[in-house]
Amino acid sequence: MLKRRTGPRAARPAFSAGPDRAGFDRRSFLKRSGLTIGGLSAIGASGGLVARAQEQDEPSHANVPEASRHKTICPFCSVGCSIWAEVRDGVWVGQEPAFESPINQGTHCAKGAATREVALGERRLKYPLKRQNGEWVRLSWEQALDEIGSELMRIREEHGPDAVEWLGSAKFSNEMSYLFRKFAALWGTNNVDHQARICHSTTVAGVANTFGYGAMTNSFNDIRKSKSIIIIGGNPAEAHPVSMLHVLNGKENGAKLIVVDPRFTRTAAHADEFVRIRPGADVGFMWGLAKIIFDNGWEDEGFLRQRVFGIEKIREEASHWTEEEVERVSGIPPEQLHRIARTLAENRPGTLVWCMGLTQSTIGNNKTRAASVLQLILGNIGVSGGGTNIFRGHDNVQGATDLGVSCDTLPAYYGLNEGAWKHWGRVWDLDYDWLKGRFASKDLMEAPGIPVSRWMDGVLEEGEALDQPAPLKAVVFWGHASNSQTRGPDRKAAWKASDLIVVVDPYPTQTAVDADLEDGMYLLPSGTTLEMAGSVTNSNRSIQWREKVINPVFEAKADTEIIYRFADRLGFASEMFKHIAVDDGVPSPEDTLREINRGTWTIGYTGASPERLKAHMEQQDRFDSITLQAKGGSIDGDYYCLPWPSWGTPAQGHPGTPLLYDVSKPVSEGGLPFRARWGVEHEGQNLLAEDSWTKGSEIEDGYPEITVNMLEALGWANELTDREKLMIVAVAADRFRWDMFEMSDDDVSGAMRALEEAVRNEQSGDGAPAQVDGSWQNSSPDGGDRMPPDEARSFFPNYPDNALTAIEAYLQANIQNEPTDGMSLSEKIARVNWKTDLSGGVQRVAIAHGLAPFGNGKARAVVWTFPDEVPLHREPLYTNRRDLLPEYQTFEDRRVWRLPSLYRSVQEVDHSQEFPLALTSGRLVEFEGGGDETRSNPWLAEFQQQMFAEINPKDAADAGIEDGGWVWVATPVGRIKVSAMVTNRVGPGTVFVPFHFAGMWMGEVHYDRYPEGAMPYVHGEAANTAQTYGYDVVTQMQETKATLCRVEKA
Amino acid sequence: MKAFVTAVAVVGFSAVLTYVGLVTFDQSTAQRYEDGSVVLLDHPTSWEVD
Amino acid sequence: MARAKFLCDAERCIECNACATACKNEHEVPWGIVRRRVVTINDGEPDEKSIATSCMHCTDAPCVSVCPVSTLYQTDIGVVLHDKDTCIGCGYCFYACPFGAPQFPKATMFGSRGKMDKCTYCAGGPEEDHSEAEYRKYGANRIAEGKLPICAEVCSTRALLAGDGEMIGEIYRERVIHRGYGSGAWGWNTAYYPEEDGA
Amino acid sequence: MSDSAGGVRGRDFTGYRIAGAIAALIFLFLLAWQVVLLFAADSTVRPEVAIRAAGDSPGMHSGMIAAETLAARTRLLDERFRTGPSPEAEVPALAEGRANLDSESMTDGSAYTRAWSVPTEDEAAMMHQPDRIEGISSLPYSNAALFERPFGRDWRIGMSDIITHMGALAILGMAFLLSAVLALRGRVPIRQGKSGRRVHRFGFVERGTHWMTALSFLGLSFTGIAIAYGETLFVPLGERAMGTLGWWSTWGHVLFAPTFFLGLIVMAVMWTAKNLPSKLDIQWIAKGGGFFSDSGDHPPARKFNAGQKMVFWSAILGGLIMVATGVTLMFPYYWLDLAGMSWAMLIHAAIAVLLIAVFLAHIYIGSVGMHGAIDAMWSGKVDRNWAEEHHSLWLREVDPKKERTP
Repeated sequence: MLKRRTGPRAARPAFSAGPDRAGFDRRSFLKRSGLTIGGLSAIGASGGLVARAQEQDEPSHANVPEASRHKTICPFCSVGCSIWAEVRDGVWVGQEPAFESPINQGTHCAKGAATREVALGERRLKYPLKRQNGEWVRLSWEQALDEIGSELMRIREEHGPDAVEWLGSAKFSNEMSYLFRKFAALWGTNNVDHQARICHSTTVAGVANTFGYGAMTNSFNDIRKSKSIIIIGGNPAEAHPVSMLHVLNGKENGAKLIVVDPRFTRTAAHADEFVRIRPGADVGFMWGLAKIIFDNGWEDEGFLRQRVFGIEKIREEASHWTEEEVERVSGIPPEQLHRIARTLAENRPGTLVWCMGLTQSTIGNNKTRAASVLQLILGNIGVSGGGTNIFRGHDNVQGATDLGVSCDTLPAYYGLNEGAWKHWGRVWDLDYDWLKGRFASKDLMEAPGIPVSRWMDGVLEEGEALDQPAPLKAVVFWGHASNSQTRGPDRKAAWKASDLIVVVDPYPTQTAVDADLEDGMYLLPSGTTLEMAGSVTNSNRSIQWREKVINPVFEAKADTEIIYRFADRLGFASEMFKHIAVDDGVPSPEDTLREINRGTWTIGYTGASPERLKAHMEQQDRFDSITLQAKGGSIDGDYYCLPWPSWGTPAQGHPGTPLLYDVSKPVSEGGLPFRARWGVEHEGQNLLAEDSWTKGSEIEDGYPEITVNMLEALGWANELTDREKLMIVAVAADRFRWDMFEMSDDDVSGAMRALEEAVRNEQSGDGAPAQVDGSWQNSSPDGGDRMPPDEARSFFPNYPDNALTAIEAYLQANIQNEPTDGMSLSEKIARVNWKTDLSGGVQRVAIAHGLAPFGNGKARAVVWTFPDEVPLHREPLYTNRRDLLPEYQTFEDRRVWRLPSLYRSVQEVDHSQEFPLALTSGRLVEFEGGGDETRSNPWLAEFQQQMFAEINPKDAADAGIEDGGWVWVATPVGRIKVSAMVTNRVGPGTVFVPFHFAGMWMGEVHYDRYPEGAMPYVHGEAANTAQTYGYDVVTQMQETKATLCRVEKA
Repeated sequence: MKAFVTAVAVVGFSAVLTYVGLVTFDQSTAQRYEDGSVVLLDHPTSWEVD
Repeated sequence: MARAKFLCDAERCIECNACATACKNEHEVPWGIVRRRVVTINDGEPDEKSIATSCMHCTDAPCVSVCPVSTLYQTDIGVVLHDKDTCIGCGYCFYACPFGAPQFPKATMFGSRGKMDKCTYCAGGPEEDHSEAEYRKYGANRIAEGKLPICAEVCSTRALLAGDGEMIGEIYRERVIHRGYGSGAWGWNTAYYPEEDGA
Repeated sequence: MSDSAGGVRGRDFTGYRIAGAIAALIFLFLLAWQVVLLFAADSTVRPEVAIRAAGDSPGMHSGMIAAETLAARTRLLDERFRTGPSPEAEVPALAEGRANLDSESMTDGSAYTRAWSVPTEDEAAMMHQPDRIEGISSLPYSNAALFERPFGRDWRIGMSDIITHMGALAILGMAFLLSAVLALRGRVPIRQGKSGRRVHRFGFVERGTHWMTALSFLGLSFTGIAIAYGETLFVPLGERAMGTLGWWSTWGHVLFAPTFFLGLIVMAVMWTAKNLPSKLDIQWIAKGGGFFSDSGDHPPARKFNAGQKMVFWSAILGGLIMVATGVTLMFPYYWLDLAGMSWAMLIHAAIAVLLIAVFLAHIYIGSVGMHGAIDAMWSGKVDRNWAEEHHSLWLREVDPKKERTP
């Protein structure tokens, strides 16, 4: 037999002639070595690489040029996997697993594993383009910014700032998110929003109104400690594959895994129990479980008594949901329902995971609240292994939500009212009146804008129907694929009616091909997330620092640079970047994060300084993979990347909060009670915790959120440092000066004297601090409480003295009440609280005494400010179960924010004869969101080459459809032509479509409209072209999981 | 003799023709599965060494 | 004696295709060639299982045995490699492979299949380690750096294991004992223990 | 060759019979070698290359085997997963992926294969019975949904252990037999010597078709043998030669196919009627075609005797099977799946070696083996005496007047 050539031998010439040379594709190797990417500058360098390889006479391993290594964060989903990127000569040449990351431990899904392609970017948008007479024309950046800027200014002049919709992105870093919201504010509109609106806005609203914060309570890793795991309307195996590392480990540790879905998903294949539910029937299912739990006395009574408000109303609602009724509404057999209830009751702590199967619904907020309440009933909140683990969507959708890329709140959920604007005005070092002057009116400044799900209505509605001076004239899609929004034909009409469409994205997106405008559309190439540094918040609230891997390729520019240039062109860059260094057009991410640290007291981004985050990333290997706590090093005791809230200033060193609402730990070590968010009393019932407090709390019972008055009453006010006092007084007196952040200790006393002087001279300050809160979480004016302080002692009979002192002090200077004119300075100081104190002193002192800055309240099982106080089941607008309508019909038509929102009038029309099948949608593991980025990645695109619809064999047989054949999926809105996948994954009567495709429009080929060289590899119909009307009554989340359709052979 | 020479010519000609045909109608694996909704890489595979 | 193997824990595999795309990334595998892929059996049924598959680097490898021109060869850790300079595209390995691993860049004509390509266990080929020629023909050589195949290193749920057969077998067995279920080592009998056929 | 060179057997004793004897000895040796290989050689695949740690690997002392490095990395997959990164689970230096491993040649790898093929008890418990397993895959490629087909191993036995060896035996055996016959018995003579008068036997089209098919067949055979036995044949020429020649062989194998197929069709049309079996064939076969008889008592035959008919039908039937299977293999998956193609390949290879053996005999008898035979296809005219001896009935048909020649 042949003896193989063995020992190492001299390298062959790099580009030798000969038979093996012939088919060598230069490009792919050069691509790797950088010639085609880095442009001319790289040629010398990588030419050197080739030369080195040739010069090697002696075989040696040294001919591998040293690559620099950068740790970055995967740009796709919210699990937040770390990636090692190896960069040689400015080109990303290798991707290595980061075993030391406590979250992914080196693992990836298809997308993460194919991340490097982003940097090669063959199908990237390569330079600015505009649509001119129906053709794409190349522009320079200067020209593009100039033309867009002029057009925006014209629209502003003619129609006001609210005629522009700024759609941001969950792909933004925290810094970019923050800058984007600030940019919209300085432009003068609240018409700013991002994908969270259409992925988890109902979660944020529902959960925040139940527990206090709208975020995943525990961590991915913590699921390993669960005894039961129930996933409702989620498919982590495809949407968050790396989370399955932890979920499956939990299962292997003995947890029972239950998957509730209309579709037998890849996740369901691993479940102990798969529950096939009728799309949209989740609330009934959960109340059915609750009823069985109550009937058998399996609820956690102690927990409900101590820490939950309003459970009686839930009991009452649940009592209607007999097993028969649950089966009638959801199709789940009684035995199975009973088995699940028993499993959940007997296997505690259990975690509940949900995703868009729950959220994307007209009653999304009801569903998320019902799920939260179910966990409360079981006592699963605030314990390791329990929690409501809501897997967010994009890599930084949590951070972008937290930092307010949202039409109804400012960064950190401060809301939109005057107090909130003043707070951020102080942080931004901008005068409130100047800010106000940017807006069309104070009313519009404080009114939520048009959400992303409704932008087309913002363009198309007019006059009476619209609560702003003019309809939208310009829409900016910044990292936002329009095929993620429903109602294709309406979107198309809206594009036509717009004066200006701007797409800022690394890829052209569906907007470029389906908007078919002759003029007035611009495509600007932005860098990907891997081409800029910054922090990103993953789903379990860990704020990871993402290093820049490479410079933006081609003519792309980093998002932060583009926004700086826009601000510059529109004339407010100096205001916007007052305290942020800008280096050659790129704002410093560290400076931006420091500014964020200075204002985000509500949710505790304040402790997450760039320095701390970078230290965490460098010492990833010190974090325990289950508790996420560091052992040793400079970060000893910290939790991985400071899961928010990380209270106080960075100097305070709060370790972050790995589990929300966990009272077994002191607040200083990451413990928390429920947030006392809604005052102390509602309808005569106590809203504060009873007989429950975090470990080490000096008040051994419930207490309201912390104010200066409380610290004063408890005798702790003198623990505030001079600087803290100065800043508190300055905030109270509306005399805050930005330099107080950086003032030396010596200057503090002088400044304090000057401040006192100034206040004395002008006794009546005009503004008022205080009353700030996010609108999703907003307690309406009739909420909160107006209890006179002297009634506190009788209302809270069993509370210890210091608790009563605190409650009385809180009620005295009640921040829930509107401030009045002529309030004295000391009253104003008394009302400064943990959210408005820019020094962090209030938080620091409270935590020093074991108190949570946001108080110690009860979770709310009912939300009296929402349309449905108790979460109710209501049928989707398009339902084929007309028999359920009398009992479970939807809301009356109403106005939500600036637009009419239809419910009853849509549901009244019966489509069930014409469209008998239920249509639901979801994700594929290879693609993300609108899919432009991933469909342009050949490594991913190859694995899903066709848009398809999953159809049950029975329905397929009825319609004469064969596996693999073309079918029309028609809805009342439109129809899409897709390939049929006949499978038992979906039950009879249900059709499933993935939503990542674009490039076809109702059977028409549109992909030839992509700009040259920027066409994704794979095309198909966008599912949302045919998705129907329907918006959540609280957050305007679109309905995509339960509508009607018909399938027919194409 | 003439028959043999003719046969040589025919075989040779056919071989050349076949070669040209194969090269002309050559398809990569990827193209084989093209179905319209898939747009293939616009460069050849890096490993075609024939 | 160390014997490199692949083992896919079908109770863990979620068909996320990380293995497949990581392979594409690491070796810049062109469209149409899939060195590793995931097969889902009993799709949509309660006993659905996904299994990642590629060249298993068989013991007494049939492909090596049938190769008429000695293109294929095996190393002392069991990895089956190939030499594209000698491959004639005859397809014998393709018919002999029990796992459908060998691929050809062209699929239409017998005479122009191109050079066979398959999983190298990230061990490159007969060219000099880390040379450009090696990368161009076979992709990266991780084994030479003491690393394991990228597919196993990035597997999202650690379903796919690579390394010494005894070690990964032990890891798998410990898992099965811990969790109490497991569907065994898929493909091992065919790949690694041909003598056991029918036994 | 003078007329007198014909005539009774034995006149050209020395030249042809010595050459035949030498050839017979060579083929006997090759045959023996092949038989020895068949029985002695263990076809088990053995490792040929060892992966060793290079001396300059950080954290490794020279000579440490590569396995330890890989084991350290494997542990990373496991322990990192179970305990997670923490100071208690320090990453071992070996697992950092900065080692340098080299390959070197190995002389005897049989011990490895033996050790590998015995499962431990634990491993045996983990294993499934081999079974064909196919599922679904999102990839549109043929075969992408296949997980396991144990048939591959059977195919390997069929191909490399049976057909390759048996084919070599058949071809070498036939070659040995023919050269032995030549050595022992010399060429088949024209007993009566050449008459000098010739009879028209094959027309231009017939001869052209014959040679076209023959040349194509030779081309296909040589390239086919090169493909199937390339390793043995080309290794002496060097590894690079093996790649290049093998590569051209695969191409050539396709290039000769169209004319082969065309020839088969034309021959079938021209000659099938004359090749239908008849009673005379039984007689002819019974007398062994007169081949082994010195008496000159040739059995009578029409245009084609039974031997030629057998060659004809081998060519037509075997050839058509070759074409059918060959075309199947040229168009993978167009009408057969992997299993079908595997069978096609086996059949293609098996029939190929048989045909080569059969046509060795045909070539022998048509050239060296028999005086005057080559003329039929070369010029188309055969000597009357040759025709009288081998195709007496045919001669009467085409030339009834001159029935007897003095």
